[in-house]
Amino acid sequence: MKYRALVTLAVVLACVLALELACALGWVARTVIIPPSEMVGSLSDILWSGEFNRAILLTLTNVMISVVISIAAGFVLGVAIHASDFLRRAVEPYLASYYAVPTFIFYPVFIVLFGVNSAAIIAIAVLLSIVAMITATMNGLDRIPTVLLRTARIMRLSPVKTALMIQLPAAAPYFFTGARLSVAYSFIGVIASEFILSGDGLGYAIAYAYNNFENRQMYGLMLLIVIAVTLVNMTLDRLDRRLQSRLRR
Amino acid sequence: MTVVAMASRDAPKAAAEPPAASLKGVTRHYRFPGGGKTLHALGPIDLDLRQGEFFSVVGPSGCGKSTLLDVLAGLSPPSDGTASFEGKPIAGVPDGIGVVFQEDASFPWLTVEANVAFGLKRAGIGQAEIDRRVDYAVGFMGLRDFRQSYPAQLSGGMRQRVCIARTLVLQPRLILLDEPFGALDQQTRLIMGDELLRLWRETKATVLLITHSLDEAAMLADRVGVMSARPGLFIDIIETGWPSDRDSRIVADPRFGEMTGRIWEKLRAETMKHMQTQGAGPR
Amino acid sequence: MTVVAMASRDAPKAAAEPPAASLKGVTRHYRFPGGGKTLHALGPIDLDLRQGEFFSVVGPSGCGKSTLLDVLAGLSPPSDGTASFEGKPIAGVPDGIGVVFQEDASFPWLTVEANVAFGLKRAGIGQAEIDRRVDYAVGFMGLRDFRQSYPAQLSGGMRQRVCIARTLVLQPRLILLDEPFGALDQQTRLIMGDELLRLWRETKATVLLITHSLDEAAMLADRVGVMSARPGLFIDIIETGWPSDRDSRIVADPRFGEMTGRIWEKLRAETMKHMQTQGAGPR
Amino acid sequence: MPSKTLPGEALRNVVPPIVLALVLILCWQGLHLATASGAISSPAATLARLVVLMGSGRFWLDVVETGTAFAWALVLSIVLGIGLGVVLALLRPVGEVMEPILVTFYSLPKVTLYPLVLLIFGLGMPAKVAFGIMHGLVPITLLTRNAITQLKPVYLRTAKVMRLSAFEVVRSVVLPAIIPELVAGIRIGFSLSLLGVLIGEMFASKRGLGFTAVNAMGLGDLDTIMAIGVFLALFAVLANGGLLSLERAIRHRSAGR
Amino acid sequence: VEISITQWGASLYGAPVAVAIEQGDFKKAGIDVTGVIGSGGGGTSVRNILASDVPYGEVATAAALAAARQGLPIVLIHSGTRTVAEASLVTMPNSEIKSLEDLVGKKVAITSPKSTSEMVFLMELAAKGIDASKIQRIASGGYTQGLTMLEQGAVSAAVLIEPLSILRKDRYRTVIAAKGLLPAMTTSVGITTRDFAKAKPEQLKALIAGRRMGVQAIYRAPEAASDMVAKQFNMDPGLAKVAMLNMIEPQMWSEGAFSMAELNRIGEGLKLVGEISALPDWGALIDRSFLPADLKADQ
Ligand SMILES: Nc1ncnc2c1ncn2[C@@H]1O[C@H](COP(=O)(O)OP(=O)(O)OP(=O)(O)O)[C@@H](O)[C@H]1O
Ligand SMILES: Nc1ncnc2c1ncn2[C@@H]1O[C@H](COP(=O)(O)OP(=O)(O)OP(=O)(O)O)[C@@H](O)[C@H]1O
Ligand SMILES: [Mg+2]
Ligand SMILES: [Mg+2]
Repeated sequence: MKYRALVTLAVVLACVLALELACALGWVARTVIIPPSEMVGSLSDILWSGEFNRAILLTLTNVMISVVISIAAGFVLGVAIHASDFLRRAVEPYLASYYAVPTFIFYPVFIVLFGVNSAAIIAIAVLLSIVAMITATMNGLDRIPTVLLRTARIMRLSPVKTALMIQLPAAAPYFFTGARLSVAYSFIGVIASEFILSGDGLGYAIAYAYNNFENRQMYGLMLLIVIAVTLVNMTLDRLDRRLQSRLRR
Repeated sequence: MTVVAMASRDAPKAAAEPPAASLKGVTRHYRFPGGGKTLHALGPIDLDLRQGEFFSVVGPSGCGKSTLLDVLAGLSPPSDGTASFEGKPIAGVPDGIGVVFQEDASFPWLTVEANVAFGLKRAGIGQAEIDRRVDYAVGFMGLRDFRQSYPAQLSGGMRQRVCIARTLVLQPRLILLDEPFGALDQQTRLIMGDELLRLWRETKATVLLITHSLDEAAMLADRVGVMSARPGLFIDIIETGWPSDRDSRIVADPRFGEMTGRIWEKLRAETMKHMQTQGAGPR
Repeated sequence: MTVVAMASRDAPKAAAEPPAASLKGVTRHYRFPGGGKTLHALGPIDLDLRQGEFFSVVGPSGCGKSTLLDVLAGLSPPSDGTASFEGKPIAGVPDGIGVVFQEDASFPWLTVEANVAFGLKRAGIGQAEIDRRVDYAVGFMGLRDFRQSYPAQLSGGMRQRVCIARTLVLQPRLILLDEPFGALDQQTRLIMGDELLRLWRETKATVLLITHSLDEAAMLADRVGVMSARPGLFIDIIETGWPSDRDSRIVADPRFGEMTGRIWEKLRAETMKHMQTQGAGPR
Repeated sequence: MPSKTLPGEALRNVVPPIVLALVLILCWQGLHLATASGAISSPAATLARLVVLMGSGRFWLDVVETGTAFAWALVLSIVLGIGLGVVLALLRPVGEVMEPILVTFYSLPKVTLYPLVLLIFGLGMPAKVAFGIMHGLVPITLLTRNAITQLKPVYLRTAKVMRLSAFEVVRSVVLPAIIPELVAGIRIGFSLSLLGVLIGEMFASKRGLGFTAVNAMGLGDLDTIMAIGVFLALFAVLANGGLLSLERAIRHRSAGR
Repeated sequence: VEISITQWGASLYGAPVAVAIEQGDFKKAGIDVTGVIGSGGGGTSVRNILASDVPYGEVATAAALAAARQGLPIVLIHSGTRTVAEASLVTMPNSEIKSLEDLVGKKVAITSPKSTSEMVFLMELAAKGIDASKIQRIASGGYTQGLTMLEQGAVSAAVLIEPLSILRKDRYRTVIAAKGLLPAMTTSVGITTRDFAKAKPEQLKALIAGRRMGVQAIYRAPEAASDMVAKQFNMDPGLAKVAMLNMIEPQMWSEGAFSMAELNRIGEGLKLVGEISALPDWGALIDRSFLPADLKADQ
């Protein structure tokens, strides 16, 4: 387990080194990609100067709000859809094809609804991430072994107690998987919207740097996002695995 | 005071005494979703479970054994006829009944200890009493070293013992077991059977055991009910006449072979009949 | 010409004849990934399988029965000692060996017919010959009405019969069966046992059957090998002395009870020993 | 074996989604009425716009442009994804090392990498296809690998006992065994590579639905935006519905217990 | 060949090219322009050009300067458009804002920081002598987003640009238009790479000549030209006509000759938004060798 993680790390490092070398030898043009060492330098400049602190904070806040909304609403919707056979049959065909439609193009609609501020961005991110939570919630509830519900009946638990003491913990690992995906999609939603649509946040900062040929800054910011997402993802992944292993029978 | 002492009531009664549970003309039909067709799964069944007896049920797969257990546990109402427990008609799950299901029903998010204590906590019993009962049951089921383990860390047989312990601590007066050792190999089953007998002797509860294993049925029970293929009916109910301090060593007894032979004779025709129709099974 | 006729060779031989397969001082260690520790799973085993005999193996769970089968099938090499089949050392899977595994190995994406024909197609046998052999095997296994069905539409027992048929059509001279009826209830197992006996009598192949069921071992085999807890060793090999035209009715024979009693006696201590260590099992 | 679907059963599957669609359209109309000066186009106006669009040759040029990029992206995602998935599954250690990298890549906001893609591939079709593949390839690879690693070992042991060659094992056991998972993977890859292509078009392109949508956004032309949205949604739902029922049919047939 | 024009189809920068394609002027000049790649503008256009087989295109001057500053190997080979007349500032019809002065202490929506919209707004303020620090500029992300903010009352006025402002002219009232207020300045330029300039001077000359014919055709027959633009841009003909006619008077399209005065004006504007700190060294950036002889001189 540990060993494998080390090998993975080594592979990543080897790729980075190869890129560094390719840049140093001039195999790739500096206008295309800058050496990783410079990306790191740029990143540390960005962090030290505090120039982007506001953008970073804004983006993180938006991601967090989106995560909270999509997890909470996704859970409630998932439970509701699970409870009704009709709703379920109604929703399933759409869930399957949901991601094919680029939510971004409805941005003008959202700014009409929510105004030109973070709310519209958050709405897009929520739209993107809530589906993962709904699906995971339904999946989790589906997979509660019926024998556990029968056991609850034998113990004469009330429906509320059954929900809290049996259904919730039994499906919790699946809920967590959904929550984890929601976090990933919230990141994607917020940063992509900023990149494409807004005049603010980290996504915009990258787009701006790109437009103004500030490759150094652009790659510094990209590195920041890659590192942040990787860290968050790895942490949640580890928790996720731990939870899932409990279910393994 | 131990669980045993608390649970113990009078010794097994003669047939004249009121039965622990009783089924009269019970049938069960399943309705298929959509179509109006129904499946006649069980009955009509007439059966009295005597106070404190060990009754086992064998029958071909799909003959309605689990359905019978559902009716007794109050999990599903009979389509026809009446079911009663301790003289009162069964509507909903009655108090005093414990069930161990065929599938592993241990809660994977709780430790062994917490699993066993789960029902007691719900019943609002004091902590000291809970501790005592859990302690006893965990020890009795040979799980003492695994109190803090989670089910995922146990073998299938140990998880099934957790479920038995969880049922046991509630001191049910009627214990229903649906093929509880299905996941185990035969040798381990026989040993678990010994533990079950010991348990039964100590608690004096009435036990109904559903099993696929003829040895198990013949070795453990006071009476063995042999069911026909679906719709399940009792085609024979055999009194074993074993002493109550029996254990798995009686498999070596020649009378034991005779007994299984007799049950097998009854079942053979039924199973053959059943196998010809089992192609496109319901699951 | 039927499968039977093609597969039939001379009648079972005396022990003096060269053995069908033979193990000499075979052991098997598993290496844990990462650490340098190894697990001694099996042996040392010395065993000669006589030409045409029906040999069954019982032993506590995890004692190395499947490991033994793997060595015989050439799926994994012994750590020590030598294994040979028909006089030649086993390296890789030898020709002429058929295996039926414990788990359901029918291919769910193929019909019954296509499943049975699978191995034949790969072996490059002509279509007419394939049709004939499949036809025979499907009929023999009682699957004629389900030729076009997919495994999902069959019961567990029927799927296992598909696997047996798929092995059978390749006309192996040594058939290895690893708990082939594990998924079935005991009644169905006994009936499947009858079919297995019929098959063995007709093909005259050498059969090694691993089973958890003492009845099955005692009823089917010419010799029963009883294994110890891990590392598995043969603690006893019992000659049953049954006639070759036996069937499941011998379970009613008093000598049968005696036989199972004797095996059970041997196994009881082993199983008890094993249960104490089975907590955090490898799977 | 496709089970005979009773008319009642078919209705039960078709009616609810349609009812939901109608409810959504009603909500949409409600929003239209509620927002000042109809800032959100009404369903009727959107439909009218869609009809006009579909009557214009230009629109179909866009569709063909997007469709071509999408087809390339999808085919390459599927072929490369399955190939890579098989390799990563069969070379177990390599797969285990690569998996976390792929998972992380999957959860990256890939638009941030768009500048890099443009810088490498230049503009137009190759960049769009590359962007589609960046979205679609990884899920297919991961699902394929997962399906193979979770394949029951007994299938491979059976193949071994029958003395099949490695190629034969992949061809006649591994691939048929994972077909249901493959279809599921393709379904997700389908959605994501379409998304990738459209996002790609939104940046730099002269044609394509993504470009037209972004153009309409610049002009604040909500009718067109909604019309394109509806068109894409219809396409996605229908195509996915087809794949979904294919997947169900396969799973139904081969649901190994 | 394919060339790149910033804001193709969305704004009139590309009108000469559209007309030239329609009339076959490029073929006459000896080059076959088969397609035009549009883009959102700014750096994307420059990158698009760098990534093309025929690296030629017309981009915003600011983008060209930014690219050159970052060391990208580009040269300016002709001037493109020379006005910001299409820009305006609008408010709601019932608003109290009547002039730029009324905006002091209020909020105004621009598209994004350092954008052309901000530059034009600041230049307008400078022309009127208003202290820019007294008006809060809000980045909305785009023109339509700005309008939405305006309608929702989040800002008191919003920048706008043609043809959008023509489409929406009934819904908003113009506070001030750049047309007539701000002088001519070089807003877009034709660029290529230094390598291509060495390798294929003939193609560049042909491109410039073709485009010049398009410009001349526009001024000769504006209405006919607008129909051609509408066709190429996939734009409503009526809208194209109004937009094109609006730009005849400020002489939006240059035939290609550079004007130091107009270049320096845009330089000052960029200084105003903080995009650059000193006027660029135009001499090092411009290569006049592809211009026809009569346009080589500074105008
Ligand atoms: N909920 C249900 N709806 C429809 N049919 C059912 C349902 N539950 C069980 N059946 C059918 O009723 C019959 C009896 O089922 P039951 O589970 O009681 O059999 P069983 O004897 O317990 O079988 P096994 O030995 O395999 O556990 C079977 O044919 C089964 O298919
Ligand atoms: N690939 C392996 N790596 C490590 N240990 C293994 C492996 N396969 C089996 N073992 C271990 O070797 C021992 C013998 O395993 P084997 O499967 O042969 O037992 P068995 O007698 O067939 O058990 P069962 O009756 O449960 O099928 C077990 O303790 C098992 O955990
Ligand atoms: Mg049952
Ligand atoms: Mg085994």
